[in-house]
Amino acid sequence: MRMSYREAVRAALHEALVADPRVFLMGEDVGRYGGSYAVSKGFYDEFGPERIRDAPLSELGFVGAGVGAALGGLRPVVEVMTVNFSLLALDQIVNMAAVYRHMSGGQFSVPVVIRMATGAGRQLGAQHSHSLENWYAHVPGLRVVAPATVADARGMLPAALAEPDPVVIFEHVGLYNVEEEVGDWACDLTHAAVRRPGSDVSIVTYGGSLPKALAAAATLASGGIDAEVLDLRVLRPLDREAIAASVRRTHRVVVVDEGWKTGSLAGEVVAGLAEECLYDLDAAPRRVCSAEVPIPYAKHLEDAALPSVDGIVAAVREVCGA
Amino acid sequence: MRMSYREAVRAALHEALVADPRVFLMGEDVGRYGGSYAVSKGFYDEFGPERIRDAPLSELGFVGAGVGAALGGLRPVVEVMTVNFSLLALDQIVNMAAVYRHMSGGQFSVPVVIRMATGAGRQLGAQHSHSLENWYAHVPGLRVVAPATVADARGMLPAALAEPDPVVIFEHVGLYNVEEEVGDWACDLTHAAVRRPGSDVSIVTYGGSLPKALAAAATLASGGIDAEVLDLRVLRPLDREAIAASVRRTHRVVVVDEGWKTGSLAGEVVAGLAEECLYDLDAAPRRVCSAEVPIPYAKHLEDAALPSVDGIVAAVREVCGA
Amino acid sequence: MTDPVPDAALGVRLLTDMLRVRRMEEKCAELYGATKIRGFLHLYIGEEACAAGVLPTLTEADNVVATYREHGHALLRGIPLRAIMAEMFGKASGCARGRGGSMHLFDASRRFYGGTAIVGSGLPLAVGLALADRTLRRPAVTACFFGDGAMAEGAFHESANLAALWQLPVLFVCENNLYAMGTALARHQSQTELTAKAASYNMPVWSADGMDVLAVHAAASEAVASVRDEGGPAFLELRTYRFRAHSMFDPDLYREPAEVETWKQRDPIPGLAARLRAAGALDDARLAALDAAADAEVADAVAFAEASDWEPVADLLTDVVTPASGAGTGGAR
Amino acid sequence: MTDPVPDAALGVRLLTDMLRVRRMEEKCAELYGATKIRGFLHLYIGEEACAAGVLPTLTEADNVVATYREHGHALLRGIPLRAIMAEMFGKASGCARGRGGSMHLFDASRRFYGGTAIVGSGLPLAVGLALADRTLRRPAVTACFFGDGAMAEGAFHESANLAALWQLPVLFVCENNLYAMGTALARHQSQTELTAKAASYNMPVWSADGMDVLAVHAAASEAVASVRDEGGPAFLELRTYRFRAHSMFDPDLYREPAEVETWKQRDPIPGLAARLRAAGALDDARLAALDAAADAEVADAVAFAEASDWEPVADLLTDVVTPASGAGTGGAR
Ligand SMILES: Cc1ncc(C[n+]2csc(CCOP(=O)(O)OP(=O)(O)O)c2C)c(N)n1
Ligand SMILES: Cc1ncc(C[n+]2csc(CCOP(=O)(O)OP(=O)(O)O)c2C)c(N)n1
Ligand SMILES: [Mg+2]
Ligand SMILES: [Mg+2]
Repeated sequence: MRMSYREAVRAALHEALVADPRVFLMGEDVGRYGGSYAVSKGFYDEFGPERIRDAPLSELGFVGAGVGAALGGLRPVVEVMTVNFSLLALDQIVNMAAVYRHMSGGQFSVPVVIRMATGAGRQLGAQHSHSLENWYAHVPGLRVVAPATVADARGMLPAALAEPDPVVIFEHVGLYNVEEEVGDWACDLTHAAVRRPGSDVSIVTYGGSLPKALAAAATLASGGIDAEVLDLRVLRPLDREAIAASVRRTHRVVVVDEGWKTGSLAGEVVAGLAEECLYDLDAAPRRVCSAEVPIPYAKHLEDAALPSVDGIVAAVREVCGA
Repeated sequence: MRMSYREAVRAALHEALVADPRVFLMGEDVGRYGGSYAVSKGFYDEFGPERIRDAPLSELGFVGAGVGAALGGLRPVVEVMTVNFSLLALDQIVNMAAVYRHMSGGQFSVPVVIRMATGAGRQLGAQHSHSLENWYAHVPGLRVVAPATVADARGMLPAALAEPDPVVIFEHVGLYNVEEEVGDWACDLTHAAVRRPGSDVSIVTYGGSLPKALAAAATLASGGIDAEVLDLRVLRPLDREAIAASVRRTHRVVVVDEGWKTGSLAGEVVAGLAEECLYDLDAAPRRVCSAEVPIPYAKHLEDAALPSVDGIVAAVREVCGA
Repeated sequence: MTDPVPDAALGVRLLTDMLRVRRMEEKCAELYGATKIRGFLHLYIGEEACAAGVLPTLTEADNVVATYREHGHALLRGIPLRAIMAEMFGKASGCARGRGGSMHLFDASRRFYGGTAIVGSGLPLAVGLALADRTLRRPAVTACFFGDGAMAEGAFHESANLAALWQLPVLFVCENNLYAMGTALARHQSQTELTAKAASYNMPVWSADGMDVLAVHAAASEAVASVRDEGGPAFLELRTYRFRAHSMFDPDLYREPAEVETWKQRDPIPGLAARLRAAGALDDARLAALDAAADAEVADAVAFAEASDWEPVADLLTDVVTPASGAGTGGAR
Repeated sequence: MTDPVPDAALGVRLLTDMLRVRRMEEKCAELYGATKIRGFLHLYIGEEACAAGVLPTLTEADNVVATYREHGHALLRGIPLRAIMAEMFGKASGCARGRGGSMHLFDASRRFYGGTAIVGSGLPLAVGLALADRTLRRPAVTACFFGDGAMAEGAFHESANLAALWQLPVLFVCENNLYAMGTALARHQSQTELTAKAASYNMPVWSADGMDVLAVHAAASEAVASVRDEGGPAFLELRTYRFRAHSMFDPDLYREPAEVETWKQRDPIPGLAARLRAAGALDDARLAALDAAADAEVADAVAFAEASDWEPVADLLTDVVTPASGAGTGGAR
């Protein structure tokens, strides 16, 4: 079935709301407005204000309420409109949701799902364009996932709701309109996925950068370089085996990540490879990340700041000595 | 002159307050209480409530007020009691202080200094033991420093106050009572420093892990391994040249970082080396980081979770094939 | 709407201000359709009396902090329309070099501190600006504009407490347009009398009809005087309404068309025009002239923006930090 | 302090509760000196009437959320002193397996949700617990304890608004001990009448003398009844005082010794004992017996904690996540 990423998230939410009365969606403008990315349009009328709960502008408060509601037996899906606003809610995510189980000696699980839009590319400027995935991936106690395909957008939410622990889902703003054929979308939240097998080089990426990586691989193929594209899918815990396995096949790696380079998840991937597969590497790894700058509004500057297909192609050519 | 780390921070603050009427200290309990780490004891009586400004429990509010005061022409030193509470203030640091200059087309500088205690080791448990340095080091627009010696505790604050841009200073809670001889403390906020020259392996570290790294180097020396200890000092922008230069000399590296391993600053250091010095490495790099767990209260568990001298020694032996 | 106009000259000036903002934004909407302006665009149409009534009560030494719905505030604070329009085009001649766009207009020389797009984030900043003025014994007021939605944020609470506790010269201006995006006031605030909320911090409060620029001006004058004279903060609620959707992405499904219509009847521009006519201070010719001038100003700005250059990509990284920073040595400041 | 005691049996019970908490904490202070307890230790001594008065008004189905100054709440909610003491020793038999320590006492079976050490962080959690009860149609109340200092945090504002807006069954209990660490109330709140602040969210408020456990009990009973009957939140201020320093690291230089002494005159324990004596409900023998029982309970707990084992280091990573998580496949829940 062909559907868009937006429809996939929507279908997943809808199914969960129908199937389980403990599931509810809470966030700013998820209800009457229909969701800032139109994901939950119509849900308010269908499920009512208790299941589709519009929250005031109070990120710390309603994310924390989601944590409490999970402790109280519900299955909250908390929508933080974008990762940029999640900075206001980090205390409840990191100091409460993530630590609660361990700190209490294992007495409680916190089955809260926190969804947020992430990424740049829509000319929204310095305060609305963050990719802070690595901040979240750094925190024990959280599971962090980034659906990059329509199938994963469909499958990851139910999988997250089946988790007993907090799951953070990053939906890249550039993906909502992507349409793909979706067959069996059932999935786990543990494994990375090879999206394009290849033998010359591994392009490791996730989220909104996957389409760019695939486009780069296509371009490279016509130039005689057969790139494997590995989609991390799960940013914490990382599927280090899959990353290593790919690089052990290809011996070369480029990591693409929309986060700023320094301190990025791409850095973690490269570091893990240096630790585990140093002697498998036939060339120094390369990272294609965002320039280290607050993302500017003007289109040409924003484009220059973000990872691009050309930039990926150039980096791959470099590691392949081509 | 022999002094403690606490006295050094205190002397630096005192000097700045005396020298520049625009400088003021603001934070929770910096005044009447004397500072939660006793850094500003007596300042309230000496400088009065306007220069030593006790703030309500409002991290977002008073850190943002520090940003505004800097824009308004003051030189605020904002004390966030510990990094753990800074999660409440991140929005003002990341979405305002860090981006303000670039986003405004270069019209404004934001000369705010934000000090915070960081780290574990005092049995304070899961909510009071974070090392989130890499979160901050990830953000363009911030300068991030971690004084690890008494001299740097003395010198980095005036250097930070001389900066036109936001500077975040991480003071490790385990260092306040360290005493050292301090000569010329004048310093820059750009360079890493070799704290112990060595030829067999580089131990790269920062902040509260420096004493552990030096202790490990001493142990290793008696076992015939001559370790160089490089103190990063400045976590953003990283002194990548110094890191590479050290590793080009020693050809082996262990990075010690109290942050959780995945997504750590140590990962960034290793990634940078893999990119720049792959062929200089004679062994796979190793990271000694905190276990991926909320830091527990019980002493034996906390000790097991944090980087230890023994752990560093073992990692170095491993990379040296000893 | 034929209350007498106490000060006809002021009335004409404020009408002119509102018209300039209105014409500018109508053009912005058009330019958005033409993809000349991109990103988020939040129109102020319907709410012009708020900025137009408050800003003339400030001096050049005062500070202004606004939100992402700040075109009107920027223009009436004195930023040339050329610089505003160029900014929205993303051009280097824009008031933030094209890096900010619609949500991030800045002008240091006019003490216009943005243009900030995280709801509530301007509030702590305003407290800090006022703290600097107080400390440096400058008799300035910091006016901080924000919406009804922002009052639910912790940032409002902490900032109101700090300003009242420390008696700082902040004028908190809540543009209560009854909605935070699609969420109506009563669905986001347990206490919908926002002045009651503000008063609980122990600061004086004012409330005015935000569709009547003269009423806004009068209340703002009192509130600003209070801040200037007493030194402490004041809170001013302006009851207003946006005629357009929240942003260009908003299908506006959450408001009854009849409600929007009712408020449009209270459009601050024709309302004041009628009163000025009744007072004999305005006639068709004068109004047409004002309109024409506003249109000309907009046309000029658009031409300027069109003709302006883009910032070179090579400059992408400039001003992430202040030039030549990082070299400072301690002890030798 | 010789007001009549309306219900002598209740009085004796509450006296017993307060004594148990007092004796426990006096021992904690001693054990801290002996380095058996480490980390932060925040004593409740002087404030016992707050927990002792409020907790008996709750049922087993209700939830309790507390702060880092929560030994008393934990004990009076029913967590065995053995488990509390072992937790402070860091032993595996502790109520959080020794991982939490003094600031993080938990007991799922007693619906005691911590023990949280970020000021204000329990408030949103309480809102969520109440939301779950409301949604699942469980008639429970969530009592959330916090300090005067916490009321300056944005978390308070957002939580109060959410609870009042959504009419959730939260009892907000502010233990106003007049200080946030070293900062006196008037130096951290622009409005020192905390009930006025709370009332601005449109919720009913109560205030009681936190040194009089019967007054606390009476006010809490009313407030809990209001939450249970009306469904919406209520706010209860308890005016109290801590006799000791903020934590074991605090030199306590910011309070006048005379002020501390004055409050000590109002110690809730001897105060109530005198009233019970006057009412003929207590005599020396009975009091001695209560004291001895409290001491015995403490001694037993200390012996238990001493004798308990440490959690094996090999278990360090268990329960970071729930066992067997991560395997779930979508579609097959
Ligand atoms: C912290 C934060 N949360 C959410 C948003 C998304 N958002 C932008 S404007 C807005 C509504 C704000 O309403 P209000 O404060 O009343 O201002 P108005 O737009 O009505 O002028 C929302 C939810 C944001 N920009 N920042
Ligand atoms: C968010 C946060 N900021 C600062 C601290 C440090 N701190 C711990 S307790 C405390 C004072 C809290 O005062 P109050 O809420 O009145 O509670 P009390 O300790 O008086 O019971 C402070 C500043 C903290 N734990 N969390
Ligand atoms: Mg609004
Ligand atoms: Mg207190």
